[in-house]
Amino acid sequence: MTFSLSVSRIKQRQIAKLIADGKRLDGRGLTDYREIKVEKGVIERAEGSARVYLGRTQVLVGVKIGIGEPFSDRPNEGVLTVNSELVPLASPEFEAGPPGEESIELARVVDRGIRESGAIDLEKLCIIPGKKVFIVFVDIYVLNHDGNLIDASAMAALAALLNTKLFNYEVVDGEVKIKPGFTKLPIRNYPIAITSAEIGGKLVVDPWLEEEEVMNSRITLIFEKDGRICAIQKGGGGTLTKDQIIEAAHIFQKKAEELRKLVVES
Amino acid sequence: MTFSLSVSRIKQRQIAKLIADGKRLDGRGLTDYREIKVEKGVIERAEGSARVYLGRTQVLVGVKIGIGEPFSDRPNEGVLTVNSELVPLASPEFEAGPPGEESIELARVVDRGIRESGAIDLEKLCIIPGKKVFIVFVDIYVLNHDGNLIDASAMAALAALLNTKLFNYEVVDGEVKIKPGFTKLPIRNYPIAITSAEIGGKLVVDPWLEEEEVMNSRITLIFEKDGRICAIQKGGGGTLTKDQIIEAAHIFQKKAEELRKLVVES
Amino acid sequence: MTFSLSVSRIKQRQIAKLIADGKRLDGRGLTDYREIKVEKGVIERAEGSARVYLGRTQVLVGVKIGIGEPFSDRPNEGVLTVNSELVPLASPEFEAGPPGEESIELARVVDRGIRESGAIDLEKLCIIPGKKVFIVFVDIYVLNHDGNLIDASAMAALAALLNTKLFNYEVVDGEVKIKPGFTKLPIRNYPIAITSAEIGGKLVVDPWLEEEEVMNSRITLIFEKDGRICAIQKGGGGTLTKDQIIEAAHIFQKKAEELRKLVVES
Amino acid sequence: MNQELPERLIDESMRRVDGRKPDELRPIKIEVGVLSNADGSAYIEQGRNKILAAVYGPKEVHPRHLSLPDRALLRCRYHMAPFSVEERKSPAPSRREIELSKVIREALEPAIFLERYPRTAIDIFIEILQADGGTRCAGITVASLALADAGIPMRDLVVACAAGKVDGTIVLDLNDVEDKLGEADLPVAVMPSLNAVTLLQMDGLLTLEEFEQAINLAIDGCKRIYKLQKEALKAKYLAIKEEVEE
Amino acid sequence: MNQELPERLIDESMRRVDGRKPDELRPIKIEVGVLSNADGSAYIEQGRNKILAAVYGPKEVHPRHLSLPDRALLRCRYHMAPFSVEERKSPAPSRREIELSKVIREALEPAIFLERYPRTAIDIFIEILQADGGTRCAGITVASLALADAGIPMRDLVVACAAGKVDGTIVLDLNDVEDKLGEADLPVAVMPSLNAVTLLQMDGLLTLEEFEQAINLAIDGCKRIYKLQKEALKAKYLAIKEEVEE
Amino acid sequence: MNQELPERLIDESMRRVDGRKPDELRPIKIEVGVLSNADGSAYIEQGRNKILAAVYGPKEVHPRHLSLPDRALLRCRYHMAPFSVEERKSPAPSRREIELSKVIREALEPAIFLERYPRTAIDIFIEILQADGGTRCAGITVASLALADAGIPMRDLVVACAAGKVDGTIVLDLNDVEDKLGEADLPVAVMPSLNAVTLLQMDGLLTLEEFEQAINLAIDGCKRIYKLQKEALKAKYLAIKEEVEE
Repeated sequence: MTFSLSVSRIKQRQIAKLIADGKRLDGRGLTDYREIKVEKGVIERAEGSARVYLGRTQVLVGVKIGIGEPFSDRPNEGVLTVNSELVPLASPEFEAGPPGEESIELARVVDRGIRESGAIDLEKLCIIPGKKVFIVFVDIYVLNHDGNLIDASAMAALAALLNTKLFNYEVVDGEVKIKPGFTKLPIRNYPIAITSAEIGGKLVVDPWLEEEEVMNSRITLIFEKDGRICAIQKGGGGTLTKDQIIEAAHIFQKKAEELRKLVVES
Repeated sequence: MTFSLSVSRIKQRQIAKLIADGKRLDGRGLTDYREIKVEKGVIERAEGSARVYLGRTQVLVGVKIGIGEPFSDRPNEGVLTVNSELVPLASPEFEAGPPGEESIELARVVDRGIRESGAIDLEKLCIIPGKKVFIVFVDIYVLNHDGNLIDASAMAALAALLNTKLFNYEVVDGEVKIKPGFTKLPIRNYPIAITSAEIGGKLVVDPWLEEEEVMNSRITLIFEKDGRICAIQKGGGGTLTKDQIIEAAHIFQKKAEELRKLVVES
Repeated sequence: MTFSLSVSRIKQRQIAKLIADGKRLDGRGLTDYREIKVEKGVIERAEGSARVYLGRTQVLVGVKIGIGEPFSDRPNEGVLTVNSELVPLASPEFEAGPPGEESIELARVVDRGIRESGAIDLEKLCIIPGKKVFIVFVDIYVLNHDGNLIDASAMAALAALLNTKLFNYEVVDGEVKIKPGFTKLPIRNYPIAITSAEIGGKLVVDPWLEEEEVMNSRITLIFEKDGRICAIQKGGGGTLTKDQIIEAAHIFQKKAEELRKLVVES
Repeated sequence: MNQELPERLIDESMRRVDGRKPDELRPIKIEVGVLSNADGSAYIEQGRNKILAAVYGPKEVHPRHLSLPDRALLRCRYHMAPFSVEERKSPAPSRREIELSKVIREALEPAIFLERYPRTAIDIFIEILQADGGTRCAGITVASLALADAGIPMRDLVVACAAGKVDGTIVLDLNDVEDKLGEADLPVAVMPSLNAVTLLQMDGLLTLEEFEQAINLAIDGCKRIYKLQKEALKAKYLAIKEEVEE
Repeated sequence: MNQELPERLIDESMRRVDGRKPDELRPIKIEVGVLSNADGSAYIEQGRNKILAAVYGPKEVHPRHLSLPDRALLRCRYHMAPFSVEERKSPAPSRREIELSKVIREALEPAIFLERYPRTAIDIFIEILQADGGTRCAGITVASLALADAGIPMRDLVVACAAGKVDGTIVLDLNDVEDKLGEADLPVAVMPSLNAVTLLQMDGLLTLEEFEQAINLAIDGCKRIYKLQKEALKAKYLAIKEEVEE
Repeated sequence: MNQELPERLIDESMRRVDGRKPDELRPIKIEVGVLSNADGSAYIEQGRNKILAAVYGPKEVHPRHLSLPDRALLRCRYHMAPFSVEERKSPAPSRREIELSKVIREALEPAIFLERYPRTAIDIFIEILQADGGTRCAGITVASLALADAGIPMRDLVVACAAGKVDGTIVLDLNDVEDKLGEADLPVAVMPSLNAVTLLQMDGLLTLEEFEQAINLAIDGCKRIYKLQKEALKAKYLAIKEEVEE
């Protein structure tokens, strides 16, 4: 333990020193993403699905469609539910059991990006106002954790939603009957999350696990298709300056544009 | 640890010795209460609320009104639900998490006092028999624990109920519609709990924390407005004699009368 | 601890040695059951009940009948629910709390025997198709654990079901009304579980606790009334050969016939 | 599913719904030493109540940090079988079961010489197999015998019985219907030879005079059950003696 | 049960639903040292928010294996009373409460010299007694005072305030209705004297220009509340001084 | 949401719903070493089943008191993704998942030289990403490869396959529809080179003759899959060899 601690301190200094020079341990520039691969439709039994590889980070998102009751204050809208499971298969740090704060934060940040950008036209998911609506279950399943779960999960969620089909149905005597065939889930926006780690006063985009282990804090901005910010989340017990944040916002906005193309066209 | 144990033993002997002489560490007589302050209506968003200070003990009770189904064996009655939370802010002994036996006992004793005295006219809370009734949620929130939580909570619960308003409503096609304005929750009795600690063979009324730490057992009697007992709870792993209990009952009955006046008129 | 471990190893060798010679520590032959006693109707307030003694193992099963909704894929059938509680009163090994894997396995194996043999005519438990059906709660309550809980529980469950009464009812305006009197729960098959432990290459029927502690693995076959297998469960981290299993199946089939008579006629 | 409820709980000749007089106990059957695994055990039937109690200990404490330096840790679990009541009860402990576990533990604690077994635990398990009113009292009565059967040294047996008020009359040992429809229920536990009350609870409405009458009647009931406890213990030891001498 | 919701959130004279100007804070009342058991405590009212914070520590860590060799373990629990919101909230922590507990802890952590108390724990409890929008920010503001009251050495007080967008206008310190019906909410926490942002979140839609405007407004709000924090601390110490000198 | 169910499961030319002959396996695709964090991992597709397995260990045991003095503690978690089945599955482990975790652990245990790693733990995680009948068998097959990939010494690979009865015919490797509508399902796991059965379960109705026929067919299926397991392992080592030699 002592040994691994000091190794980590040496690596920490090494990582910070490199970053101070504008370099990274894996050879990337400070604003470079790792290689991104997006595969849609990998789980045929789910109504929608996608797997995203962000370097060695691997996230699978499955979308299931159910029918249930709307929230009482939104009787004409379908329901979006985002969950995440950090299954212990994905990392020696993850444990079985009810979701911890990290898992809940991940799901809620991805949820906010989808919800606040209006990505799903929830009003089109109303079946019988106040009684029956479609429920969209977005389940984030992390398969291998090598850092930056938020961006990978947000991409996988968007890709899975773009790939989601909705049952045809008719309402007979107040009961919903499923009919053959499908339509597409009505998607009207494409939120993309961009995350940086703050290390030694510099922001590095798309941190991998070793960078996350030494970062002071983390900042995520989610951009909708017109370049507006739709969600922000700072994480970690460090600080940022207002100027850092505002500068980052401009850089991230462009980055999001690139990633969005990749996800939508995959 | 050893140190604090022996301190506690010395204090224990000191407390018991004083009590044997009819005195208490904080200067009170054996049947004296600490200073009591009752504030009603402290949480405006709740339908009812009150804060009670019993010396340094501080309990907040909030009452929320909901609409739900009656119990199947009481189709014409509203539902009373009493919960208590011993939030860790209130004492180094309290822990976050589902309620422990102490918290459950507290809630159930306060519940019994309200229920058995018929304090709330539950039949007036029926909206549609067998289908819809008002649910009265009484939530006991302990903010600072300096002993005798039962009496403080029972007083705060009664004060909050006296301060509770009920929505106006009408039933249209079997659906409940809320209308503007409020009525008062129908209260018809005023249960008051009186608790003593048994220390060295004597009963001391309204024990504070240091007395509770050294007591052998605890006895609570709840009296309704006409002086009848409506609930009793002995606590702690010690014993009492029948004569002690019967004598206490007469003393407590008078004490309850004093406290009732204070709570109702506050 | 060390002491008890070595005792257990000595006993283990002794048990295995005896079994190699076709003998057992308690004097039984390898395919003998301990003394079996079946008492039906021991809990009058339950709709059905039975207590089974298998040597010193003691299992009580209570059956309660409720009314609820059918599963959506079986709208015309009643619902069978089997639960088991290994209450800490029954063994120093059992702990209070939600059921562990051993308890869940026990309940699910007993459940499969009843379900797969079609023991209960579930279609006769439908009240209003798709809306209301009878729910049969079979609760296995282990009172003393001296080995072979599966066979004892399966017998007690069958005996309790044979002893179960169903309310008379009528449907008035879509509501179920209970009428006076009872009918019998429609039972049409009699599943019997036979379990052996594999110790030192030999199978011994009806293992008691000390045998279970030293066994390599365990095999249970459940037979329905016509001698067909309706469920199998191998347990424990050891192995069996195919020939052992097939030979056992023939021996167990006859054994099941004997036990069935005992349970049905008790 | 629904019991039929009677209109009157006491008839003109002062007989209760089950035919008893106001100060009459229900029939009681007690057996000591009924389970082979537990260190001590006992079984009671009181009216239609059927209750089993077992004691394990003194034994090691897990987890360790719960152990007490100067006495044994006493734990108690009062638990109802799902089939013990009219509507099936979920196996998860209810708030009522948690409260009763606490007050029963506190009712038994004063009887046990816990200081003789520091750093150990004594576990008491009470299983209500069938419930018919007064289960906490019968549970205390039977658990106290399981403690004795386990050889745990005690100051006295603890014995419990309720009194209450039904149709205006103070009665002893309420059954389920009397408990539900009556005006008050007052469960009491005592150590009879020490004149010490170890449990006292009350629900309902009683004047001070009625309360005094009820507590006296309850304690009188306790003393009668105390005799049955001692007989049951004797019967167990006679049986053992016979076994040994055979 | 249902609040009546206004049609417009800002009227023609640029007044908000509660009469405030866009850059105006709600009335704030702060008191330090309000609970006798906690090592430090504070209370805040901001609009209709009523929030209590308490700090226990530095203290021993239970369970032991959670303790850190080189610094104190900081724990934080943001919790809402069941009666604090329109519909009664279940006491079990919601996903929202778990997330807020995390971000609040991370917002306070940079201010505390945790490395001075290795192998100990510092617990922060924030109880929302009444909620009216902006509880996480007011919770940070008041928890920071409870830390100071507990004598925990800090680099600076942490203070938080939200800005947001309502009816197209960037406004300060959103209340419940503005939060629910508005276009964006941007909570920010800072250590003013260190020019350091410790919490930043956002929901809604903002262009980069609006974002810059909002973050500036939020930080300006923080600085105004920072003065009130310091006054409240001073008031506490004056009170103590008077007590001592009496 | 509702699958359309076929009327007949085997047609007049003895073809099954997916066109297979009675003794034909579904198409199988296996890959070893697919995750970078786990000590060993493997992936299998069998019909529409998609299953990932990972192994961590031998490693320290937490909590400590669970460790065994004479061998490694083997733990196994069989878990279904919420989206793996027709109706979304709640993430909390179901009773079925808990039972399957137990029998799968017991099926793998006899293969591992656990006594070589006292006081350590070996964790096996099986994630069902898509389920199509026979997941426990495919899970055992793939977990056994993940163990090999982690370098855990084993007596033999464990391989599993079900046989069953469908429309009166004994068939191999049932898919979801056959499992639901068929007359019996008999999952079997073996260590082929040791002639040892490590898992055996059955649901349904089989005469002794049918049972014997089915177990023989299942073991025959196991042996065919065993070859695919070994090929997949070889492919992995060839890939590594190539990598090293590059």
